[in-house]
Amino acid sequence: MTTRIEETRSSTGKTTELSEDLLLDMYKRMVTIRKFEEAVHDVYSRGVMPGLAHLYIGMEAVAVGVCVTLKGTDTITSTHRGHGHLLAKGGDPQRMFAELLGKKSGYNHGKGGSMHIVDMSLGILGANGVVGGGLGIATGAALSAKLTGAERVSVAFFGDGALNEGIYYEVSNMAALFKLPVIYVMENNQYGEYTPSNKSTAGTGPARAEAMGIPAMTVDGNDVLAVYRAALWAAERARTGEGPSFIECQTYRWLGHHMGDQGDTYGYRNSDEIERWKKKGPIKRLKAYLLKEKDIRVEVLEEIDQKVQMEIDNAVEYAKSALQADRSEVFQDVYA
Amino acid sequence: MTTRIEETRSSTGKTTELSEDLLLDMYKRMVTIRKFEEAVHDVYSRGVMPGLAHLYIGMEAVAVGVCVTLKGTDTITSTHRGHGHLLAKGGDPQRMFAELLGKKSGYNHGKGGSMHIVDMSLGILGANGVVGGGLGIATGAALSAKLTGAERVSVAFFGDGALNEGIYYEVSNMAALFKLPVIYVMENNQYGEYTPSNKSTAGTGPARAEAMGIPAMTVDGNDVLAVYRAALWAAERARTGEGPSFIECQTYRWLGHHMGDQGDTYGYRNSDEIERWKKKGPIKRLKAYLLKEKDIRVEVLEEIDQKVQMEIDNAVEYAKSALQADRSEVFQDVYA
Amino acid sequence: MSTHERTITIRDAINEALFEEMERDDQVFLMGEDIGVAGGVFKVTSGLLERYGPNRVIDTPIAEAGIVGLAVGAAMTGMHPVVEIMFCDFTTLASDQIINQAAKLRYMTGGQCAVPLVIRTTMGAGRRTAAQHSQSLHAWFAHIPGIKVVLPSTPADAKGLLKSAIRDNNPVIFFEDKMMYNQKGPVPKGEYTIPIGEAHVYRSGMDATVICTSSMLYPSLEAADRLKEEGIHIEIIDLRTIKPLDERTLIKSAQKTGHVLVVDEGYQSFGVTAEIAARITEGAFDYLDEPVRRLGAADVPVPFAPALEDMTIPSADQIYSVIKTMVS
Amino acid sequence: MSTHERTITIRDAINEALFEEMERDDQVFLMGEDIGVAGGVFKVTSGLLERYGPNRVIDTPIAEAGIVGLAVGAAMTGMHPVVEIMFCDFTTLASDQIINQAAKLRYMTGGQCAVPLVIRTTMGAGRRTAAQHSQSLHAWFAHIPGIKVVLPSTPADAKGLLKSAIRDNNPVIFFEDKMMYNQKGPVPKGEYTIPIGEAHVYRSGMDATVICTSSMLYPSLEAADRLKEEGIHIEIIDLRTIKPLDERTLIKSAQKTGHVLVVDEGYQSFGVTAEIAARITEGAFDYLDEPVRRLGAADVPVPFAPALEDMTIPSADQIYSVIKTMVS
Ligand SMILES: Cc1ncc(C[n+]2csc(CCOP(=O)(O)OP(=O)(O)O)c2C)c(N)n1
Ligand SMILES: Cc1ncc(C[n+]2csc(CCOP(=O)(O)OP(=O)(O)O)c2C)c(N)n1
Ligand SMILES: [Mg+2]
Ligand SMILES: [Mg+2]
Repeated sequence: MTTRIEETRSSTGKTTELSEDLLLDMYKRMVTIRKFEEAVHDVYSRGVMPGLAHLYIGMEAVAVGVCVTLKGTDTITSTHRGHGHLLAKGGDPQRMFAELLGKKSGYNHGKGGSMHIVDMSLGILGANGVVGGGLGIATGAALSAKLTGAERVSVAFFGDGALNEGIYYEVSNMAALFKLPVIYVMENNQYGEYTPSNKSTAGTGPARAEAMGIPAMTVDGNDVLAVYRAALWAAERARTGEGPSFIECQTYRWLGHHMGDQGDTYGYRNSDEIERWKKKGPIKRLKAYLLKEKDIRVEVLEEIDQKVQMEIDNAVEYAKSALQADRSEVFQDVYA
Repeated sequence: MTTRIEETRSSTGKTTELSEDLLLDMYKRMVTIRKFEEAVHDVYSRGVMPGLAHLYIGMEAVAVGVCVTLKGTDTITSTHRGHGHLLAKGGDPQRMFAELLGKKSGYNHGKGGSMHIVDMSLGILGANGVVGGGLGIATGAALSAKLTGAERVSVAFFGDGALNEGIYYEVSNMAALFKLPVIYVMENNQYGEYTPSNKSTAGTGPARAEAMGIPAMTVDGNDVLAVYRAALWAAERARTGEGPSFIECQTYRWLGHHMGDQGDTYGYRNSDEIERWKKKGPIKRLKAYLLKEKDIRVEVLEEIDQKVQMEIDNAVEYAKSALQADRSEVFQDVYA
Repeated sequence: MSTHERTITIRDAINEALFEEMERDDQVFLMGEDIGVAGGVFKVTSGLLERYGPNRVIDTPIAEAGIVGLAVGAAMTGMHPVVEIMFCDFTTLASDQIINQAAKLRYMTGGQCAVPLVIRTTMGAGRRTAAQHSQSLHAWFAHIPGIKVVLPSTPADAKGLLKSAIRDNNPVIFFEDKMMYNQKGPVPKGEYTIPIGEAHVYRSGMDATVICTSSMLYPSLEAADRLKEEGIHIEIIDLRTIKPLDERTLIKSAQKTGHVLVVDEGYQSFGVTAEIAARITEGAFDYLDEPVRRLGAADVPVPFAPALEDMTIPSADQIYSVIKTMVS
Repeated sequence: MSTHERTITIRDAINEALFEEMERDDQVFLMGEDIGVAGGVFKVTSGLLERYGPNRVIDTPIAEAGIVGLAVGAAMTGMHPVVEIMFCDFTTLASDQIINQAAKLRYMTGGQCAVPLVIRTTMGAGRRTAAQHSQSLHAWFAHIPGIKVVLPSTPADAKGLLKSAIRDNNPVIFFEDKMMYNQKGPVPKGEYTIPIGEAHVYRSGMDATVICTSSMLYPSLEAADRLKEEGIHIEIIDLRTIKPLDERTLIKSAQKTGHVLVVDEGYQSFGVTAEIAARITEGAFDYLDEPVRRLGAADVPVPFAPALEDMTIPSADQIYSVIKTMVS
């Protein structure tokens, strides 16, 4: 069942069925993530943003390829590297940025920050600071969909590092046993922090999933259309009661593990490797496809770029000038 | 790599290479376990034994088939259903039984009871009350063998139920990555407590192991020679630096999950099934083989039976008349 | 309380609460190891699978973190899971899920979600099952903001508190003493709940206060009976809930009697008795004739041998003697 | 202490201790996430992989339970593992291994084995990393018999205590405050250790006692400095170890000053401050002019926004004000 990466890598050529609207929507979401993260980079570098920030740059195709297949009622769980998933699922850049700056009008009233943003109304069950922390929640959301008969799909995004936490195994076993409508999307960006995936993982994610009877696929995670098709396949399985699926997306993070280690003094990868992956960048790739294969005019894309840039600039401005988190709320919402 | 159970089931026919001594040793160890457990059953039923007792009757071939391949310095970790493993590795029935009765001369001075017996001098790193609790310890013992260059094999016995605890996955991944000399022996006795293995496990143990690059095998766990050969293969791999192996042994527990539920009021299995498995009992089977294929006289076996019975009777007597755990020790050995 | 009472066991009282709450609310479902077909290893969940089917009474693999993980996700998305973790010793396998996810999600998200989840688990020694099956780890969870900790001692309280826990919109961990399942007591017939967070003045007295949790009520009563014969009248307060803690009731009693003993079956050091002693001391310092005394389990892993195990659990004898030295 | 002292950071002091102990004893090895090639996310283990190679400085997968599990097995069979769990929030993933295996094995087996294992982990808020990366869960482990709990506050103590921990034959959990790694202080040049279980009277005074743990030493000192200017002399005791607890030193000081404040960064309720208050009250009741006061972290998940987070951690201001109300 595992599709080797080679097979899907060239798949962009065969996707005549996708509407221009959808393709442009994907493009826009990817650019939104990119520009949001660039803004985070900028603001963080000026020392204005507290805490940690793990950027998603280079991995945009994964979140977008998956989320465009989802409905508003479908749910996702994200990771410490969550901005991309949240934006792809429709998260509001203003409220997100406000949260990153610890503001009262942030999604979480400033109590969560980058690693904990939630938007229940959009089915965003949260970024998570615990590696693997979203896996239980996503599988549980799938359980509740099954129990209530809701035709809802639940997606768990998680990293190649998270694959080695026991929780994945415990919950995916139950997902398989109970045929839960969940999609495990493994973002293999080649490293968990500073450790290469092949030093932390014996075997592969897809093989592990298949060993539990969960159909699995590896796709080129920088090819948004390949991700999209895999997600469609998995979502269809989920919606028709066939149970969980597993998608490994091969991708790469361009920047450091988090904003605090941009210099890459950790000696775990070299600039050649980074450059090679940048050449295969997901946005560049979709853009080329749209221009060459779909005959979309470059102005259309530029207009999107500009609109998105404005939206993000506004979000940053909004966030910067928003009120600080409200001290009177500090003891609120510990209990419901 | 997975050997289907059918292939190994008839394997007893081909084992002309085993010495009579070894075969009789296996027989004796299996009978020792059987009679020990019968004694536990008896004593427990009279209300003399405190706490829980999980009996190994019906599964003797697993512990013995594996342990006869091990040296004194090799280590094992056991489970809540540990008496069989301990005896197979050379545990002293007297000190074991004394421990079961909470006596001062018990292995653990009465502080551990059935689920915690240890004999460090025999490489018995302990029964364990936590399902899956021995997996980390066994893998860690293998790590220390590797780090010190000791040519030591570490065996983890665990149940089909334990397979679903995340810890198995975490430690076996490391065993595969670090090529540790550990053997995972999964005792598939068809149930974890009252839940059939196929209701708790998606896929199979061997498939899960292989997904991590750990060679795996399923054998008829009631055929001590099949278990023995599998263990030899795995121990050889361990000793030559090839890393971990996985052996699933298909077997059955004849009695209740523990002594407290002998009536089987839990409605999870029927007496037909139990009878079918009893017919395939491991001791009966080895005995038939020894008599028919190896031309061993029945008197030889009967003599073993009697000797063992005496030894166990002595152990029970010894334990019964031994001094109670010493109250003055209650606060000792919390810290070294 | 209703005037119609029956005498039933704690096991049955909990079972009734589960039946009633599952009947009342479709969102309530059960998950755990062997709770369905087998009816639970302590037989607390019997009959529920037959009545509500396998979608609402879910037998799971042995995977404590996974079980609680699924329950958190289900709770966030509208369900009300009631999970059983067979022994509280094994909540340690799920403690990340309990304290980093369930307890914190509401706060971390600025109140955007709730995690209405009940974890039923067992506590207590005395079963001769040694160190890994005999702990009382309620102090751990009481330390964590965002979770409520309930530990009833009577059938009536067990039923009423469990019903409240299931209706609560927060994660609640509900400790059942494994030696108490056969404990009988009067239970009202009709529908009733008992609010979480109210201690129960089980018996009033002027000479000293004994504050106890869970099964420690029974040795406390025994000691009190003996003391009564000697003319010493003990006030007994059964905490029932340790988070939130009904500080007011405790302080009031301490102010009245001036002598307080706290009895709990968790390890004494850094356990529940310390917090209670500290709160009472803070609230009633000038009324206390002596420091608040504490009796927890001995600071040793619970030993197997009966004679040893009994030495580690607070007993009626010990309670009796401590009170004697206090009031004399 | 040696007369030859240098001024180095806590980070470097710990790094030195690791170097020296690995040099001294072949059985000592390190395991953890990104401790090798990367030198640790807090850069505490830098240089060790280069020096001792990948067999003794082991980069592991992200699998906290597995890491500690392997360490327990290695410790039982003759090695002395020093494990790093990046944030103590994630010790919850390994807590079964820590408390049900490591802490209990010696006792359960009647003394047949030892588990000489050190778990280094980080505690403390202030880094603006919100509720799942900012906890101080030392109270959990202090509650469990069979494990020792160490939490140094100065470079010299960090080095000397870590060396002792590595030489100890028991499981020791060693908490490093993540905001303190750059804290500098004098450290003796030669070989030395500091015994586990001895509190340190950091500064003596007659008017009141402040008992603090880990980084809480620094706001305590700051408050004491301000109070000194007003003629109020505070005794400051840095616990350094909470299990075993150096009760005698605490009680002695309480008897002397009659006013005690305990400051700790764990959640206040059911935390470390309660046990210390209870022990002191038990040991010095008649000398106390008022109840032992406590300042722990607020009973809320640690919030992200700096202004909010700062409200939840005990501060020099708070310490100052509490002492003022106490001594006036
Ligand atoms: C349980 C747990 N252990 C360790 C960490 C520290 N940590 C944060 S991110 C990370 C690496 C995660 O790697 P991966 O899953 O591949 O995600 P990526 O960062 O590559 O997106 C680690 C170890 C954590 N947050 N949670
Ligand atoms: C972590 C944990 N969860 C639950 C239990 C309760 N329990 C004891 S034995 C058992 C079943 C184990 O099944 P399996 O691993 O198949 O071993 P078997 O009893 O069949 O030999 C369970 C659930 C436990 N001891 N530890
Ligand atoms: Mg990664
Ligand atoms: Mg089994």
